[in-house]
Amino acid sequence: MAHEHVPANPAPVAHGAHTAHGAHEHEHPTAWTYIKVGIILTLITVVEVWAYYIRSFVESRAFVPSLLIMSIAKFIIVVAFYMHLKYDHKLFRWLFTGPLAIAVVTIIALLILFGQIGSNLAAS
Amino acid sequence: MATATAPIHATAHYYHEEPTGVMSWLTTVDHKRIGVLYLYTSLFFFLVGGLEALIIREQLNGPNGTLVSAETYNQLFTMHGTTMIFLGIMPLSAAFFNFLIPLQIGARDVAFPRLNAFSYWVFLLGGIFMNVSWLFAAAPDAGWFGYAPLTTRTYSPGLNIDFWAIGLQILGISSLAAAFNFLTTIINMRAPGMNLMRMPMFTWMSFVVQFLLVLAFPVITIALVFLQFDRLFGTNFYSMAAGADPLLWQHLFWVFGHPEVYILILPAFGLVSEILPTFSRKPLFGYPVMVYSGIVIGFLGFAVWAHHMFAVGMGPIPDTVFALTTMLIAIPTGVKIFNWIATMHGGAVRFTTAMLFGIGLVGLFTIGGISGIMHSSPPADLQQTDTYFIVAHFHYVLFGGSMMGIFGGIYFYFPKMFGRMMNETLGKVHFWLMFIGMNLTFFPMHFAGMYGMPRRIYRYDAGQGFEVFNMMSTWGSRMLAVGMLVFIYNFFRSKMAGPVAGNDPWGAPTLEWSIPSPPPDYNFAQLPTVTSRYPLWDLKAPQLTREVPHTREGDKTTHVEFAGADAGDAKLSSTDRTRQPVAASTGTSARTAARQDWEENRLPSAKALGIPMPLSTIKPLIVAIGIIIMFTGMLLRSHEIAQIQAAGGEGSTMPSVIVILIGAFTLVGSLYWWLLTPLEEHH
Amino acid sequence: MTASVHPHAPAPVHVHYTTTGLDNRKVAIWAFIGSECMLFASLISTYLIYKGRSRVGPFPHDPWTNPLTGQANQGILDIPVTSASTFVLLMSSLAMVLALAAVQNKHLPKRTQGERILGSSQLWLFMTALLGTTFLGFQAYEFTAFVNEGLTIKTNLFGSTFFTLTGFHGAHVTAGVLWLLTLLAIDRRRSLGPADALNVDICALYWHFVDVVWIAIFTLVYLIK
Amino acid sequence: MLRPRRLAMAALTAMLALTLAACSQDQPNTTFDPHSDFGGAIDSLWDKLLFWGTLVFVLVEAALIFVVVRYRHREGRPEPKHVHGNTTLEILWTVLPAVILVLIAVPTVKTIFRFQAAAPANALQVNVTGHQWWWEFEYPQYGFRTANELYLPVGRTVNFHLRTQDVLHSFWIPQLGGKRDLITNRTNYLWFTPDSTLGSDVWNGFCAEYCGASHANMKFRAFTIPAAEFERWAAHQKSPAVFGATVPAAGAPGAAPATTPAAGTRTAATPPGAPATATPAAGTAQTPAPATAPTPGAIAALPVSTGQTDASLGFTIPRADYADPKTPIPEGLTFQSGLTGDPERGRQLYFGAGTCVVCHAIAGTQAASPIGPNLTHVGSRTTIAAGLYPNDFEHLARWIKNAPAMKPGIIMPVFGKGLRDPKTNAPGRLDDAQIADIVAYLLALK
Ligand code: HEA
Ligand code: HEA
Ligand code: HEC
Ligand code: CUA
Ligand SMILES: [Cu+2]
Repeated sequence: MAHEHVPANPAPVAHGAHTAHGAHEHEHPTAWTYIKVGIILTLITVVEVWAYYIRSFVESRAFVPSLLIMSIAKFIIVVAFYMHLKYDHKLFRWLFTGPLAIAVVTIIALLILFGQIGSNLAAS
Repeated sequence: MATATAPIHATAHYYHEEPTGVMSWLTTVDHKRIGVLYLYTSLFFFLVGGLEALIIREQLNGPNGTLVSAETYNQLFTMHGTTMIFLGIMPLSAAFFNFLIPLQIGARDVAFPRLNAFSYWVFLLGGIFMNVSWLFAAAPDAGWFGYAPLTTRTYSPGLNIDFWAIGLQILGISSLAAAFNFLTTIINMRAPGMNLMRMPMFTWMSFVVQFLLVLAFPVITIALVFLQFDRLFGTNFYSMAAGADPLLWQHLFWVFGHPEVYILILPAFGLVSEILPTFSRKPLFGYPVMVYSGIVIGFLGFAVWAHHMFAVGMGPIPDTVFALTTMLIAIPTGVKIFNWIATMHGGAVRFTTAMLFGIGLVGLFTIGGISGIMHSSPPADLQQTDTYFIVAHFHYVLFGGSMMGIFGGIYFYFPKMFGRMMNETLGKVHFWLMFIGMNLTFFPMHFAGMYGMPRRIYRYDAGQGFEVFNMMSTWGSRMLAVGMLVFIYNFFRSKMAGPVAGNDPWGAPTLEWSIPSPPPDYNFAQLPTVTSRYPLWDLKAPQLTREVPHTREGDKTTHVEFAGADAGDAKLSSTDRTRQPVAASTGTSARTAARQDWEENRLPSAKALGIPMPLSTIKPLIVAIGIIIMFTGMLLRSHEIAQIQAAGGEGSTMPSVIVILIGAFTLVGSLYWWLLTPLEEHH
Repeated sequence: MTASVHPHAPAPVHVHYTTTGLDNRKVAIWAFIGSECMLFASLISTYLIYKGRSRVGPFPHDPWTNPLTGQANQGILDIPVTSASTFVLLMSSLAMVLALAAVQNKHLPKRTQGERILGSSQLWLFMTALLGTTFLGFQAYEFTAFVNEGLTIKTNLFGSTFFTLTGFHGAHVTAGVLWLLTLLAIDRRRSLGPADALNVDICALYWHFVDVVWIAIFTLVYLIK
Repeated sequence: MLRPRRLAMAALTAMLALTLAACSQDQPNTTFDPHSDFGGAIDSLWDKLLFWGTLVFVLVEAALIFVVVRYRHREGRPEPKHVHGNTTLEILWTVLPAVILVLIAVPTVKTIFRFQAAAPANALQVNVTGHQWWWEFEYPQYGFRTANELYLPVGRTVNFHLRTQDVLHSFWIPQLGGKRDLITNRTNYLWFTPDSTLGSDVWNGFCAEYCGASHANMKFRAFTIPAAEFERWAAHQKSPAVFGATVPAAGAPGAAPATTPAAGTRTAATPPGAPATATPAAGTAQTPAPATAPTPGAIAALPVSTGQTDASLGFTIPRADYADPKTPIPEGLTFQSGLTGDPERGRQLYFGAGTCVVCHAIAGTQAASPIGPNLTHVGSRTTIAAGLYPNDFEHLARWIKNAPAMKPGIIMPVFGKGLRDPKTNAPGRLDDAQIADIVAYLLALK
């Protein structure tokens, strides 16, 4: 490949360019892993919907947090395995998590400002 | 030059020839030519925006001015602001991104040359789209941040807002496409050894800006989509009757809007960080700190947006939070100011025009920054907001900051772009007219504002104490106009007949100066290998850099190799070179000099060097046209809806649907055509 | 060249040197996905900001009475149907990774029937596109159902924000399906092999991201009351 | 290289001249001479900001000028040494600004919480409603509405409830404090206490949020008057000033609100009519008029003259040059001279052919439309069209004849015969004589 021609170069982003890339070939999970992940995702989804129909649970304060946690779990699993961020070059991890963090913080800030959450904070 | 050693054959196509003719411009994918296109287009729009400003100033020259009607005035300031920001400064910066980034990082082109061309064409057509509104006497008139509900159909039945919203939507596409392109370019196209901590400061600041673009533009895109849906499909996002909240638009807009202002300033900061060291003949002071402060500014930029909304009554806690985050930004920005001053300290400061503009930025931006800090105190801002004090603030940062930096950049890089020097005398005249005119225009606005003059008023009554300040501002703007005319004259005259510039007329330290001016399409005959932040200085003045290698710890050597190590020879290190460029320049002698120069160092063509170059193509332009047709269809639809409402339900929206479909098919079709044709011919 | 023939001669012309050794397109798609985060963040926050602020029904969860017919209705969201479509989209992601794996491992020998099935990139590309289309079918059904129950994009704040948010997502799915079909066509013309893995990978990244967005929407819009 | 120094000098002197010019003239709308607790707090905050800002400015610019002059290139100077940075310095100029910012932040936060706390009880409540492009003022505790002219008792906290009928506006009286936006579908609050040391004074108010075509023409007047006079004014406003009716004596049963201002006691410091302080409206210093009932059906041809207590009203209308609009009448908008008009005929036109009743309320009549400004006491206003024109025969007449020409974008139609409405293109129906009658009637509405 092209970068074989150039010396391992000191650019931070290039660190482990080879290894990470090589890793991409070797450690790559098998089809079976993917199927297992798929099953897990399905299970979580089932639990989510199930929870939705337990009235007592819906009323409880645990409802929203647990739903959020479950969807976050699914989110992470898909990103880590299906989008193989877990195995890929760390540059991509930054390119994704950075913006994601800003996006999440912005959503939360806006919801507070509009009094949708923690309405004791913002006057609206 | 390196190229002197390249295989010389008699046959013409072995020599690099500048392609000519309209077609060559319509189909170019060369980042340098696209950069030049950006430069011309955005300079023109800047003049248009300036012209609008001049009319504004004449109207406000005295009390109860009657030069223009209220409606016209509102269109003028809206278009002035929108034009200056989206069609002036942003594309001016893009001109430098295009021209410089690949040269500074030692690349042969950007990551996606055709996407680059696409960005330009979308920008051009979008700019035209928005200004066509003048011909329909329907220019946007809701202010550059178009607060809802004024922009809804209820209060703005005309096409004005559609031109604005759709126009911004189009420009957004251009900015985003360009941002992905430059982001990839900077991450992935750096020459061997050009690690992040060796990147020239302009590239660094551009890098931050690309992130800001990528993260800020989606937000305004959505805000504008809501607005268009409201106007075209009767949704309720800003429909007060349905219980909508006007603050939704304000928050979405400013979540974009504040990062946007750093999108406007950081490239200028970058340019100045190139100019000051070069003309102080001293490395940038605290390079790493300059990098980090730039990054911090970028991040903080996403946490301060509501400081534009202190008067809407968000409540004490939000006010406090946003006040504090806003104040924080003073720290990284201050660090930059101080490091610039420290860069000149102990240097040998040469007052070239570029340098004057650089120094001007440091002096003037500080004023704007300080008034910014004054806004950041919410209770105090309740007296300042929506007055001319704000207008003063943002002109000091935008004109005194961004424009000063960009003008400096133009004088600095003109030789690299066009191979000729700009006239220094005219340049200095231009600078002093700008500097004094700028202060004369905008400093009095501080007083006007604190003495109670609201902004966006097309007239003010006599006896309110506003006369003096407005009169001064108007005189200042006239001075700026003269300065601009001097600049325009100097620009074109120098381009025709300026003295020929060598590779490196200023004795600058970075890669772009190691290659001919203007560079050949392939930029570098050989990809350079970089081992230092200031490769040319290491090369040309090793005696200076011996004790202090221009590298981070850990980098062993300051020795640098790059294509044509001998590029630019003795000229480069000669100090007086910068003060009176090349030959005495009367047009003819310069032209002959040019011809000789051309004869002497003919550059080999990319073919001769076996460098694959992207094929020029018209497809990006066609895709852009497809997009414009589509959006024009939407404009038409809005018109039809207005008609139907007027006619009480009579009429059809068929024509617009057809236009939109035509546009969509053009778009998708040409996109496939584009993507399925390879970038380069196979060898 | 006299100037300096150093070890790092420019890479052979047909290969493109990149600093990180990564492909430009892959860097770009990740940057694009980052940008999309902000796009959907804006849409989602708007939905949540306007949640419970509609002046007239229908509402997502709370019961409402139709002013015209005067009949009382339940919250309009249809959880069972949406759960099904959510599951479909998840499975499409699974099919997508299998398609990618198949392309990457084209060269490996296929011994068992199972390996042959798993190894058929065409099958999995097709499955992905099919499941994606099924999801769109569900969405079309949902939308028409809502319109019949009196919820259009004009009805109230809920209608505007709901249709716009899910509509934007649907548009992304549609684009993804077109992309997949294009790859499928190429695969049929000249079988995609490890050399093309990157093209499939990029499409896959986009597809999974669209799925991930739906995971968020499903919880925030449908499940949380 | 002397040039920059010389020119910089020139620039500096120019700025100096400007500063002088700025300070020399008296500023009717200045924010630096506040007359309320709110304005005062902001002003002292501003002083701190200005101090630190100036300090930073001077230091930075001085350093900048020093280095460029001291280290400018000269022949024979050795090439500069290459230094790359200095950690100590970096830390220094990171910390110093931080310190300054803390010194700014602390008083800032204090002030934020102080003026966003709930308004004190017994505050005078005024409901402000913004319209394109005029202001509606309702005094719920007294139960009446007026337009474009706001009366406030000195020394008593006033709590504004800010709403808007249409687009966003912003309520601002520079001399009395900061502004607050009027936001659709929301209610905003703003409260302050006009200094009890004030006498009868008038202040300019502005709309500070861009709101469309006539944003520039959306002004208003705020009159601060002694508490006792305010009560009389309120009583007068409450009474229907229907043409020909009598105005009840101030303080008559029901006129004063149930909640007689406890804050009123604070005005004891300044008995009604105490000399006005520190304002150009010097003419306002005279003894208050006795609260006698005005003569029935009193009709003055013109509103009160500057600074005079109008016997027929029983309270002072402060006047000042800066508060008298000088907006020129658009050319070509002529009116037949010599007409005086008959109020009675005017009244009939108002409710009849004139169709004014469609949009303008007049308390005590069947005219109750909320579309346009309430005209109950229009005769006793000093300005019309949201502080744009003086309220006199000449301007009223032309206003009625062709209001859209006098104020761009407004919905009040053209009435002058032979003219057409720019929006609807409907022809005007009233000739100058009829208009004169209507004007006479309006001016009679005191
Ligand atoms: C180039 C664009 C640009 C830049 C860089 C800035 C920079 C800043 N801006 Fe400005 N701003 C605008 C463009 C910009 N702004 C525009 C266009 C508007 C108006 C929009 C509209 O309404 O139309 C606006 C409006 C605006 C407002 C809203 C005012 C209002 O409408 O009520 C505020 C409020 O906080 C603000 C604050 C700041 C601050 C704190 C900075 C800081 O980044 C400044 C930091 C810099 C310094 C402070 C100087 C250098 C520092 C030192 C020398 C260190 C020591 C200094 C101290 C300790 C003070 N700006
Ligand atoms: C990059 C940003 C930028 C720049 C450079 C400028 C430059 C100038 N601006 Fe500003 N301005 C804004 C951004 C900018 N502006 C914004 C964002 C607003 C807010 C808008 C809003 O409220 O919505 C604003 C608003 C604004 C106002 C307030 C309007 C109002 O609130 O009512 C004023 C008033 O004086 C003004 C004046 C000027 C002047 C005199 C210049 C001068 O510096 C201009 C100098 C340039 C020239 C003088 C050009 C010379 C032209 C020729 C020589 C003719 C050439 C002929 C052709 C070929 C076309 N601007
Ligand atoms: C279609 C509605 C409409 C009609 C009919 C109308 N007006 Fe008006 N009028 C307005 C509006 C709206 C304003 C506020 C304009 C502004 O200042 O922005 C106004 C303002 C005024 C003012 C100034 C009030 C003030 O204190 O600023 C006067 C006086 C006035 N109208 C008189 C009349 C008379 C007399 C007639 C009939 C001959 C009339 N109007 C008919 C809508 C109307
Ligand atoms: Cu109301 Cu501006
Ligand atoms: Cu800002």
